[in-house]
Amino acid sequence: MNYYAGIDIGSTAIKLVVIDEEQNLLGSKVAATGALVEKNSMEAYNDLLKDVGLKESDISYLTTTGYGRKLISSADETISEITANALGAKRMGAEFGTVRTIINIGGQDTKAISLDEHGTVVNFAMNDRCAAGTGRFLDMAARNLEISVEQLGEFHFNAKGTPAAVNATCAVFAESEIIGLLGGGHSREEIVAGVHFSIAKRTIRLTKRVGIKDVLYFDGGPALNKGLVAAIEDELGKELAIPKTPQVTTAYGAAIQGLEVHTFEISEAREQA
Amino acid sequence: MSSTGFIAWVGLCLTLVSLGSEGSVGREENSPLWLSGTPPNMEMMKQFSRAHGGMVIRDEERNYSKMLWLRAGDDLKKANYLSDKMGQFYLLDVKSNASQPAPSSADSAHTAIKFKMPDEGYYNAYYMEQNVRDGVRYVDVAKREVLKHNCQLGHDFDVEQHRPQSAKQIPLEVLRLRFDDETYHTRFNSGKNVLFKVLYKGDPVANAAVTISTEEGWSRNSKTDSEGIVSFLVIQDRFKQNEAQEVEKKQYKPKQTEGARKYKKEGKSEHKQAESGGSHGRMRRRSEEFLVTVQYREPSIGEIDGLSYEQSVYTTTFPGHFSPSQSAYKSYAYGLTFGSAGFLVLGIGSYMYRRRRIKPFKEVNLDD
Amino acid sequence: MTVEEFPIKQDLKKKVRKIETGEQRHVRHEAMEAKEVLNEIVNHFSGNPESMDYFYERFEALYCDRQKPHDDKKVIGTMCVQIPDEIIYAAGAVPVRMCNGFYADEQVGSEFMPAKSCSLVKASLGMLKSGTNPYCDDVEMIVNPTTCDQKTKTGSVMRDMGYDVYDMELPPVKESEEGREYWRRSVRKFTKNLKDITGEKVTRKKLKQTIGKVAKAQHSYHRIQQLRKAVPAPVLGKDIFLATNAFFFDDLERWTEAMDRLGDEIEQRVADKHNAAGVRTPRIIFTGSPPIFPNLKIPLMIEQADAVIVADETCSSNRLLNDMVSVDEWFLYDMVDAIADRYLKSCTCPVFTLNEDRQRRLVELYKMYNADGVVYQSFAGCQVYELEQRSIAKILEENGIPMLYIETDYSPSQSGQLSTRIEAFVESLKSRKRKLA
Amino acid sequence: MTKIKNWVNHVDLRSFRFWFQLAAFVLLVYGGRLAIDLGNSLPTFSCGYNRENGGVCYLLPLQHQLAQPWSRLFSGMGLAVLTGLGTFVLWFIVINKGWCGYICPLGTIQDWITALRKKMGIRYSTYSDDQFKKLKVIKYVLLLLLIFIPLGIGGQFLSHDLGTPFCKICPGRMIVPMFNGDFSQWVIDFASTERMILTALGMFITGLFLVGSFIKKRFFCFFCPMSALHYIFAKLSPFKLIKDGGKCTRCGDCYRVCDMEIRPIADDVVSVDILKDDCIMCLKCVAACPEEGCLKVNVLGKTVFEATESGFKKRMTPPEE
Repeated sequence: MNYYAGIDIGSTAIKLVVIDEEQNLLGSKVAATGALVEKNSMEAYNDLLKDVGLKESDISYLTTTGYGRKLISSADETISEITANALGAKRMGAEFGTVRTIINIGGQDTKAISLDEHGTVVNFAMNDRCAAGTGRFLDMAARNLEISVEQLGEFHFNAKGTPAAVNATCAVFAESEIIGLLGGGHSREEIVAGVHFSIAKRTIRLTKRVGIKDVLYFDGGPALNKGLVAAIEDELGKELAIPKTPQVTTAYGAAIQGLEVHTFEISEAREQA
Repeated sequence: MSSTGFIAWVGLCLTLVSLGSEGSVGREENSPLWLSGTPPNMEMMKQFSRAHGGMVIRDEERNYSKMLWLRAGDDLKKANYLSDKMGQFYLLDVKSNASQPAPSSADSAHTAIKFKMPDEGYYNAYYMEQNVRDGVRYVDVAKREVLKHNCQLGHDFDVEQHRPQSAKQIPLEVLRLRFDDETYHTRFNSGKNVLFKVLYKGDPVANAAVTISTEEGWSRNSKTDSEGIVSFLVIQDRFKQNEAQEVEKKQYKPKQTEGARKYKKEGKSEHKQAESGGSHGRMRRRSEEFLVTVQYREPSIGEIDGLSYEQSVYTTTFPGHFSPSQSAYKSYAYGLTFGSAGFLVLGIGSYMYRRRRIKPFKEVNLDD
Repeated sequence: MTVEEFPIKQDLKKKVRKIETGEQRHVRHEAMEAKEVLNEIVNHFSGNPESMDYFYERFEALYCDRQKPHDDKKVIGTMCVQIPDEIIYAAGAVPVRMCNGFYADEQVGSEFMPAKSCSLVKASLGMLKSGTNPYCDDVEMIVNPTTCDQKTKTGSVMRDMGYDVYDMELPPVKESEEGREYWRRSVRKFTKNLKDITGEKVTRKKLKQTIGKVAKAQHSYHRIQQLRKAVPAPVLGKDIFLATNAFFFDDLERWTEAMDRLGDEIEQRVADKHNAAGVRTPRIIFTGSPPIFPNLKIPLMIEQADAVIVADETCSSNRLLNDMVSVDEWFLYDMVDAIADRYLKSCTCPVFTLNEDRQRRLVELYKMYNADGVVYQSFAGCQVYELEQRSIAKILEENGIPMLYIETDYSPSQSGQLSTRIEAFVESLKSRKRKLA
Repeated sequence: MTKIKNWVNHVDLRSFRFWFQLAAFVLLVYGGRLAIDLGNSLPTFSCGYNRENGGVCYLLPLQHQLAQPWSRLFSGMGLAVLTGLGTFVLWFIVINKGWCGYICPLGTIQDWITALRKKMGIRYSTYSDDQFKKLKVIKYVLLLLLIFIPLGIGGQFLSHDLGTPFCKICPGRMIVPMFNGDFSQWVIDFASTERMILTALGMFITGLFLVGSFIKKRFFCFFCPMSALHYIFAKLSPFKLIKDGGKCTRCGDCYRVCDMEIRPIADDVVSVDILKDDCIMCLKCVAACPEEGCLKVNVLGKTVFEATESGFKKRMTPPEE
């Protein structure tokens, strides 16, 4: 039995996945990125291997993705997170139907990817330089409102009045704007809902650039935020497909890529032999 | 004057006019006498058939006879047919044998001459009469050249053999000089220069007044040069439109049945005819009569029939046909004028346009 | 000034250090930038064509060693691709394209332009302001066509800097007869007015000669273009970008010779079935805002991400050299009009109202060069390219051609995100290719 | 095969055309002397007034035939008209409008006048777009007139003196026979008002023709009713001028060399069959097109001559002095 590992090194978190050759998810892990990317990654990698009971030598192919993909010297292969995300979503989203569109909100970027019926990337869009509407923005908002990120969903559904209009979607300016809104008599719930809706609008605008078709798959850390999911669904008028472990889709895709490349190499070697 | 008398008078006038228009009787004073080949009425016309040189009478043996009528008047269409016989007919046949035929009895109402034309070539018919009025002797000569030609006998036209002839009896004679390239089929097309020579008693006359006039009333005066020669450019009086069309409609007989292929040959031969003046045209050509009149005065003293005179005035006429063909009257000069006009118009136009274009910018004009 | 003169080399014995002047600092910045990009072009790729050395050296000489490209001739600066080189050559001067790609210059230029304006315009202005570019001193006149708003307006800024600026009027509509006539007048006027600057009249004979010379240069470029159609790709796009960039300032005949040598080498490579990239490397058509040395960021990223640029549709390369003048009768009028037509009618610059030509051109390039995708670069603030992006994307999509739209500027940052996009695009092209195979 | 193709695509069209035109000129203008007769349905201005021609321009017999009395025209003669037209079409489709660019004696003469102007260093004139659009209608008007005037004559509405009206005003009648030393057409015919006007107009137009073709390339072809007649049948010809709009960069090189100033050749990127009514199919555009395979000549769907980059290079690079 061959095993494959995928590491997705994002700006905020490192996500790791181990799969077998049937693409079954054996285990996954999320760790903070930090500054010593390679060290942190390898520690988390070893932890995960221990959890699933494998040795490093059992892994046939280690594939890395994400911004830090080139920082891991022991990686067999690197792929971009968009391709990885698509591969992962195709597999993980299979239970919802054929995934044709992916929304991925990460720590510092938002991506929209459209796939064809075979799961190949047809088009994608990313937010431009600023971190507006990304996970980082949610972090900032939660911190300013003195709640935890996990509580955001709860606050969203508890909002009684109209959601506050949050205009500046810039992560840097969020602080001052939220203070302004609090001063204007808005409750925290309203502000949270407002933040969610503003991110939702922004995300949908981005997604429309690649086109919205069939199953709309939503992953990345913020997909765990039920409030945000609800906001996007309300804005879009369409249900989203959320995987059980939305954070690790990309790492999962990276592992699948490793599996495919490895299989291809084996068959090629066989042909040559 | 009573009204009955007036009506009678008008009636008389009308009768006279109608008689005149039928063409018979008298001759106005000083109107030229000339010999015409056109029968005076349609009844007569039926006896004639077409041949080279005009209408002829053809008998059973295919012998040609020609008949000429004596007419008087400048207007060649309406000139009166004369019926009095004051003068004498003369005839010169092809071989210059002279005779003095009597007036023909074929048309008793008019003065006419009829003669047989056995040989190929030019016959010259003359009529001459003289009278004295107010001490002046008037000698009037009418001459006509008649060509006999039968295409079946060949086309060898010898200019020498057919050179113009003159009769000894005729004091003032007009000769039409032959063209260098003359054939039996040569026509006097408009645009050609026709030369006439005037002889008085066999010698060329310088400075004789010669007039040419045509059916349509065009005329031109000229004087002979030192050799007695005068030249006229045969001009085409403009046809009356209807008449031209009548001719076309009546006589236009297209022969093409083989379709397009034939057209080309037609086009070409037509062109060649225009060049050579041949008569094998697809259409019969229109022809018009012209009349050359020469006058010559000479002081001479004598007496005729008891009337004495101190001066003689000789008048000789020479009629003929000329052909306004398709290429009836073409002018190179005008052609070149129009051509150069086009040349200049566009040349100057484009020069001006180009000059104007050198100027930087021309505003767009709006029509208001 | 050469690198040796930089005060950075301290005289250790005397233990004194002169502080750089602004100009020296700017020169150093430019040299650093140029050196870095040249390094990347030369050293990060293996198997560079040998005849590219000429071009590498040309750039190094110009930006690091500050050698003037033209000593003896008058230099006429041009701001856009629409200024006819032939006429300037015929007037006895040398055209030098003032479009610039230095980040250091862009920083200087930001002073004169709004924050959200195009990097290229800012950098060009910055170059003129700092005046450190080796050919800036000699520029007799800058010909500034009225292309996009930003370029049009920079005319006055350049005038304020003390340059002699000639505004050449370009119509915004190129399809109409009025537009054609308008531009012809502009070109005719320019031909006439050039004499005042250069002192040499454009004559029939001279213009004919220079048309021939420029045509020769174009032919050698075209030859390489034809060779680039070969599969596998015999040469990388970054090299061609660099070579065509040298056309901006290099001596025409020397450049042509160098291109001929490069052509010979590429021809040999095609015969040898040499592969400049990988076996499954996607072939890319590059379009949009022009990559101008040293801002070859995006082309380099593309080729580092294992794709190869086989053709481009930019005014620094293909649009600059593609269309040639044909003349029926070698008279001044005919030649000038022919030149005017060539620079207007075939121009696919997005400033014109319609961009149908550019759409067709891209589709055709895609087919002709057996490409797999299109990368569309737009400088942030370049409204016309940003605007056209949609219509181009639509046409390409209709034709089933994948396109990556990248908004970028001259800043060296943001490369992390850019490379992710480019790599993802290249990967998607690869998987598409695999599937098609 | 590739070699031949290559050779064709690199041909020096200018001199090829010159010699071809010269040969065609001799054949048609002096052919009669050599006992050559190609009939009288030729789709080119081989003037019937030229006595030595090697074949006759179709317009002359056409006008003749149509002037038949109607009773004749609409019975047996009609068949002859159709036969003539059929022959004309058969001749025409062989090389399509190439008749104008390569064979027409009047066209060749214009090219020679152009060459003379070139020698003298005088530039040519052009029409503006506006003028072009207005003027191009003239040839259709002439075509209609040359059909309806003879019909009017046949129906006895018009005078016979208006027969072959176009030939009367066609400068070919004056100019082509001239090459056989025949100047007999350089006249005004005073036989009737109609003739006088037509022949005067003809001479005037001859004057225009001579100046016009001196300053404007192929001046007369623009007004040529034969060209209009050609265009009616152009689609039937297997000889086609094809444009691949996708490859076109609209650089206008083809328009620049076009003697007929046909703008769509450069601007139209939609039409495949790019032959326009004014085209004389001289193929200069194909020779001047720098885009590989953008313009080409197809015969029965097979490309015989096409634009190539190397061909352009060979033909269009100015000779170094």
